[in-house]
Amino acid sequence: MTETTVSTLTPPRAARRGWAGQAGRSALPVLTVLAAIVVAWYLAAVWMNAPWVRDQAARAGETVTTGQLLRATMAQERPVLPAPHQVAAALWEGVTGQSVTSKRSLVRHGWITLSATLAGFALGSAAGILLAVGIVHSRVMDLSIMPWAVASQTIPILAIAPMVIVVLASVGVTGLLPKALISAWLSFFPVLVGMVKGLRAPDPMQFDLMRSWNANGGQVLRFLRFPSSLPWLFASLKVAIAAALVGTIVGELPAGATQGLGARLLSGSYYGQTIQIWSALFAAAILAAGLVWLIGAVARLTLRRMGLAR
Amino acid sequence: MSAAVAPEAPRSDRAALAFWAGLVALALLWDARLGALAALWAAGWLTNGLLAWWGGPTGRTAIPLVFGATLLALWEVAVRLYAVPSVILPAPSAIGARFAADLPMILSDLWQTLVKGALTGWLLGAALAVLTAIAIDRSPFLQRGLLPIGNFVAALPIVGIAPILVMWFGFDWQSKAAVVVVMVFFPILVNMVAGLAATDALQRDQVATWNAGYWQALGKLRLPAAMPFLFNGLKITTTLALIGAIVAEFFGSPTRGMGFRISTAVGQMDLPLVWAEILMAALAGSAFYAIVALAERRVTFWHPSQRQ
Amino acid sequence: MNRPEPALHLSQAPAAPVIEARGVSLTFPTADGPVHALKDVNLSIGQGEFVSFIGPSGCGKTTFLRTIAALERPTAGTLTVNGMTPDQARRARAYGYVFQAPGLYPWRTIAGNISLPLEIMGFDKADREARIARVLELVELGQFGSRYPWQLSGGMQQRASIARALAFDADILLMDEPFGALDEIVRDRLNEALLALWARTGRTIGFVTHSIPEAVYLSTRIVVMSPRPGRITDVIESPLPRERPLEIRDSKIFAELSHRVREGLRAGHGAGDD
Amino acid sequence: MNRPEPALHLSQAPAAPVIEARGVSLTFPTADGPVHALKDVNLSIGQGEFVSFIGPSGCGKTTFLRTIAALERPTAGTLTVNGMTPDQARRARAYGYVFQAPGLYPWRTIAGNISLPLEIMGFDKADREARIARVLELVELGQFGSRYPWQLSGGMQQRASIARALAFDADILLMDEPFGALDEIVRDRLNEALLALWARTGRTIGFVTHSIPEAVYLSTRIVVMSPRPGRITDVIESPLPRERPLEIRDSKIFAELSHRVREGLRAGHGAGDD
Amino acid sequence: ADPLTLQLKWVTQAQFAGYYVAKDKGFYEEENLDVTIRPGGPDIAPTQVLAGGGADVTVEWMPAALAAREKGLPIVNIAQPFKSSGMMLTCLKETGITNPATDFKGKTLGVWFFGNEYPFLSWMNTLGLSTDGGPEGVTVLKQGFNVDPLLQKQADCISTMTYNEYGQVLDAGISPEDLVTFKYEDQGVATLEDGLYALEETLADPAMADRLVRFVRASMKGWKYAEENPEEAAQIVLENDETGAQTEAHQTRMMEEVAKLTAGSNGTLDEADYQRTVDTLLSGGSDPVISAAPEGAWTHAITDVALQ
Ligand SMILES: Nc1ncnc2c1ncn2[C@@H]1O[C@H](COP(=O)(O)OP(=O)(O)OP(=O)(O)O)[C@@H](O)[C@H]1O
Ligand SMILES: Nc1ncnc2c1ncn2[C@@H]1O[C@H](COP(=O)(O)OP(=O)(O)OP(=O)(O)O)[C@@H](O)[C@H]1O
Ligand SMILES: Cc1ncc(C[n+]2csc(CCO)c2C)c(N)n1
Ligand SMILES: [Mg+2]
Ligand SMILES: [Mg+2]
Repeated sequence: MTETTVSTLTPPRAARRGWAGQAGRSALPVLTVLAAIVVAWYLAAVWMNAPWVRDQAARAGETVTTGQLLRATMAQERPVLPAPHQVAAALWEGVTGQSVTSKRSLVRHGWITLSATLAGFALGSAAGILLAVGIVHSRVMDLSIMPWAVASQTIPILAIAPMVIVVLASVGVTGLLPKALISAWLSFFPVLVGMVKGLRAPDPMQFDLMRSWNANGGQVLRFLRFPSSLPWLFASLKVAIAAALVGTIVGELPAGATQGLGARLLSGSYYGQTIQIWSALFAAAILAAGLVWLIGAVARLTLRRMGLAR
Repeated sequence: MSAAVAPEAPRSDRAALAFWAGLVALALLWDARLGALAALWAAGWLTNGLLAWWGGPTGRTAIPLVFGATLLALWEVAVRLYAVPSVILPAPSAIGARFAADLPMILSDLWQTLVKGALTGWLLGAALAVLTAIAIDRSPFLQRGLLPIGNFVAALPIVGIAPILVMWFGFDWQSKAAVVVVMVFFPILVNMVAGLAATDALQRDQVATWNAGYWQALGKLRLPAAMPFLFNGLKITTTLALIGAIVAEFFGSPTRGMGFRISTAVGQMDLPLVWAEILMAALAGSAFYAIVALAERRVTFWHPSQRQ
Repeated sequence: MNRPEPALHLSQAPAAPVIEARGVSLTFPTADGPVHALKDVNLSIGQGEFVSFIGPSGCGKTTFLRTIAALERPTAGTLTVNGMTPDQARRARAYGYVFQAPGLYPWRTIAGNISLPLEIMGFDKADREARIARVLELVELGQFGSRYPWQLSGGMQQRASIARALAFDADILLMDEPFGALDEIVRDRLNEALLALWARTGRTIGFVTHSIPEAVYLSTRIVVMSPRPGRITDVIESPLPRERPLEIRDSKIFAELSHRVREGLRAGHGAGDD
Repeated sequence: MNRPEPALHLSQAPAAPVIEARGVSLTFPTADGPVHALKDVNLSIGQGEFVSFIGPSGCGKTTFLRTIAALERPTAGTLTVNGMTPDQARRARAYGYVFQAPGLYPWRTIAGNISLPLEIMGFDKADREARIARVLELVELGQFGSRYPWQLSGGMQQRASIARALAFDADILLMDEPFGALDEIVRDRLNEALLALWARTGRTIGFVTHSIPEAVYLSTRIVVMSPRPGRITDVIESPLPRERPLEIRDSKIFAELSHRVREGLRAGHGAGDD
Repeated sequence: ADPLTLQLKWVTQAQFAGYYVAKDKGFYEEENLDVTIRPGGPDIAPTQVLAGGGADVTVEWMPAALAAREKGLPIVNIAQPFKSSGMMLTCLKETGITNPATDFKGKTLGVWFFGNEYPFLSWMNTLGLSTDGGPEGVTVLKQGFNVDPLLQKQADCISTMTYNEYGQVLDAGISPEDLVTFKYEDQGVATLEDGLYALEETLADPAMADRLVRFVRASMKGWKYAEENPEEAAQIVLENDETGAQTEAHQTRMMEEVAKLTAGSNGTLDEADYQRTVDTLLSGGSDPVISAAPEGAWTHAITDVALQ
């Protein structure tokens, strides 16, 4: 508890580095943590897959040596927990093993999911921002919308998604849009909550200044509320994009579960193909992490250009 | 805005009236049934406008109720006017009747899903996220190493992990809690990390001159300053936790719980029961959210957003 | 919306009342009982007057200025500004307000901060730039337009916030300890500049300061306040001419005025904590 | 961990150097070129000295204080505090720092704010309460302990922040314009209180002010600085005795000292913007 | 060509080979039909899709269809390509279960819900076992998508289809000798599976009825082709699988097993089978799946024309 603690001693200038520098500094820690996870994963894989190997051997009336056991747990066709290299191989195969237009290509499925995710995210965050703006400006909206927005999120989307899809299909809305709507449904809420908070976060004195200039609502929004809500907005957007992805995947199931990572996950589960589940899972998580990272990068860039990132 | 200055009277009253009247007229031209619905909506909205103007604590509580009543009336009337089959969308009256009739069962489902599954998972997930955020904050090494990977792991889609977690943790509420942990972890983590970074430079300089140890600076400065952000994450995840627990039951469960009941009832075309469960979920979820929001008011009373 | 320069009103004080407070009281409710920030304040300020407020810390100076600017509402009494309610006056953009703390927007440069009210009021770009350059020069921050607030020293931030309030031509200028964080020399220069501006444009100025010489040097009237409950204990008319060279501060009448203000202040300090 | 009262050092200035700056420079890189906030600053401050810093706005006074307190790191030169690096001294809890802005924590009451450093330093509850009561009395905020910062006027907030720095017994007290927002009367009282405290405890004090009389009244040495690049242009030793009644301000020697400081300040103002 | 939409009960697999073969081999085209096949999924209720107008005809199990009919959705069986039931309960031998009548007590059984639970519930009713847990009854788990509960020994028995899950259990390395299976067919509680259902209003429209006639004719041609050419049929299914997740070996085996179930049917609903199904569903003691024998739940009108 004696060493230096508070990071103020690193002056702002130290934080200002190029992207390359930042990536370089991140590589080692990321790799270290990654290595730790992979090791833990292998151990877990051995531990979780071993009973099956032992059972098999017992049924066949054989005994297995530790070496055999280890090897066997790493190479099952339907492991309880696939080993990292199995997932990596499946991912690699899914991405590069065939042309991107093939039904087996993870790139194709990923793209289908991604496009609906982005559409849903755009819809959802736009809706969230607009509603938040309305709520901070209108008491009627604040008092009437907010409780219902909360209630809307407690509706288990998976339960009504099929109905949504059915209803939309009956009015001729099919394809990407129904999925995007479900994903928007899940992603608007974090943005709404975060933005309501952010738009109300400026210091009272700053509002007083605006008042003394007789700025109208729109101006206060543009010049004060919006800029100072940005840290809130970006934190919310990160959550929202991950939620949008989940929404899309959820929406892909009742959409007939034909295409997209959600369908891959589902059919993988249905046929007990754990390796396929995990590779689809990782594809989705890589997508999500990439999207979150992208928003983080936009956030850093914006906040820095605004002189806020110090 | 200063607390002492009352909100401005709505200047746009007449404009709103004209707008809604126009909309109703337009809808009427299109289709009489649509016209009726539009009129209903306009009536509710304008009532709320008046209530908001008159203000007072009664108005405050009345507004969401009027809004909700408008929505429900709209729903009931629409279902009847357009003769929507009940296997597609039952009328609110049918849902209400079912809700009342099956309340004991619905409550036992609620206990299984919300209290055992969602609440446990939420508490665990929140604690885990806060601790991780602190670990990340504590160590620049972890910050660079763990955060990207944390993003990644925590962004695993629920539909993918739910079957796996059911396989690992069994069919009962434990696996639901595990799903909820994974679901709420990331939003809370993101907000908490942002919150821990949100102290202002002057305040950090002060604790530096007092040579506060890391944990002291954390406890006395950074955690309080992070509270508004933390609560942002907590609020968002109240509803996520409920969804997570319900959805996880789709992937394996004992024969009780809201998710179980909903999916079974959908399969049985028992849509009033589906919606009665959804109603319960909405009530419980809103109460959950309200409690967290209340705690937020208590804890972050000093924040500008709470003072206006 | 380019607003016309207000008409010049040279030395005709005290003219028609611009600000008129009658029995104004303001009470803040707090957890441990109400705080009487203002109690039965009566004051009438004429067009083109320069009124200073002086008084112990916490006596309600800021609160009174805020009330004039429609940032607080009196709990009793009436307050009119140009015959309107303060809020109407605010809507007519009657006020330029320099707050006690700089309150600069951290995401805007200094020039951007000064530009903000101008943008809000609809000045066109060329006009904005000319005004920004002029006021930055005035507060001696010419080369700092492109810096961010946190790159400036405390005094520089304060000057930037003064520049911001001077950039547009509000009829009523309310300044809450604007020169508190400045050294004597800059302060003198800015005092002179402010007097020149006042003489040129005939604006009405409400000015909070803790410096007795500053109050005497600048004002046509000095209002002395005392705390808990915040009220006016003395109003001192200054017989000094409108044209005031710095040397006037060595005059006998200046010393006398200063003495009277100091006495008032001292009395206020003695006054009872309710 | 209850820290012992530091030993009393009565009137033995200038003693062993507590703060020693040799060739200290500090440059801030900004988008439009580096800012030389400090350039080649040499200064040695002895145990128990009261050193005031005075200079135009933006000349580097705050920066220098921050550098002493290890909140900035010099880009050139060396700075030692009690023979240690500033950072080591900081860890030894050598500093009490009153910042230029109050910087109170909004989630704590005034008493809670004062209590904060005491909690961090491990004072026990009874001791904390006694100290809080004492310093609140000292800054005349006795009845405001239970208020929140936003319920206080500007000057009251500043006093609360002074109280916070005085509540524990740091060997080195760094004060950045602590009395800027206070009226003359309170200021005089606090000046006296500060002198009494200094005499009683023999602390070393670094004090930034814009008031020439205040600097002269309080200090054993006055450091005059000039801006861009920020550097020391004059160091004035005060021949005034350590015991200083308020009347000393009417003495001739006081006037002479003031004059010299004013000249230095004026010269600094003329000094070239690099 | 006349458009027609078919909603499947589950994802694309050899269970529905007949329809895919008919489409792929141009049998629908020959009948001047343009058939769209919509795969189902874990939370698609085919009857609901039918009600919502999302499809003209659907593949559904008779218990679910009759239950929906009792809920007021007027759906009618128009053809029955599956003669026998493929459902069974698969138990690990080590659990010691040999006789359902005596050995299920106190055991944990995995069951599919979502409208697929009716045959199981009826069976337990005839055995007189309560499904609420406890030593005298059985503990029911809502089984997810896969056979994990058996492999993980979370359940003593799980539901399997002869053509699908049973194979997966074998694939997982458990040999048939280690398993005990109870076919519903053998237990006398078999209910009709994959039939074709349409709404009464569709049947009332002569043009639509005509399309259905042509559809059933082509579909049955597809089924018979698939029975004779299981490998080719499996291949066709694979080509139609958009997820790209199915494997050839699995689908070929499924096709072979499915062929055994469709073997006895030319598409016409056998009244005796229907009656047995209704009896089974009605037999359920206190809580029967349907409360009264349905009227007009099936018609030969389509098959009579189609298959003459
Ligand atoms: N929002 C508030 N809630 C409660 N009390 C308040 C609030 N604002 C101000 N006060 C109280 O009102 C009184 C007057 O405050 P005000 O800010 O007007 O003082 P002031 O004369 O400007 O003092 P200073 O010279 O220190 O700035 C003070 O006692 C203060 O504590
Ligand atoms: N973080 C920073 N980045 C860039 N420039 C800075 C920064 N902090 C201070 N400066 C610059 O350094 C110079 C000295 O600032 P400092 O705050 O030390 O002045 P000061 O003497 O305390 O002035 P004042 O009396 O106005 O408080 C100023 O020109 C200021 O603009
Ligand atoms: C939620 C859920 N419901 C049913 C099945 C089982 N299932 C798969 S195919 C089929 C027959 C109809 O195609 C059945 C009953 C499951 N695995 N998951
Ligand atoms: Mg004030
Ligand atoms: Mg400074």
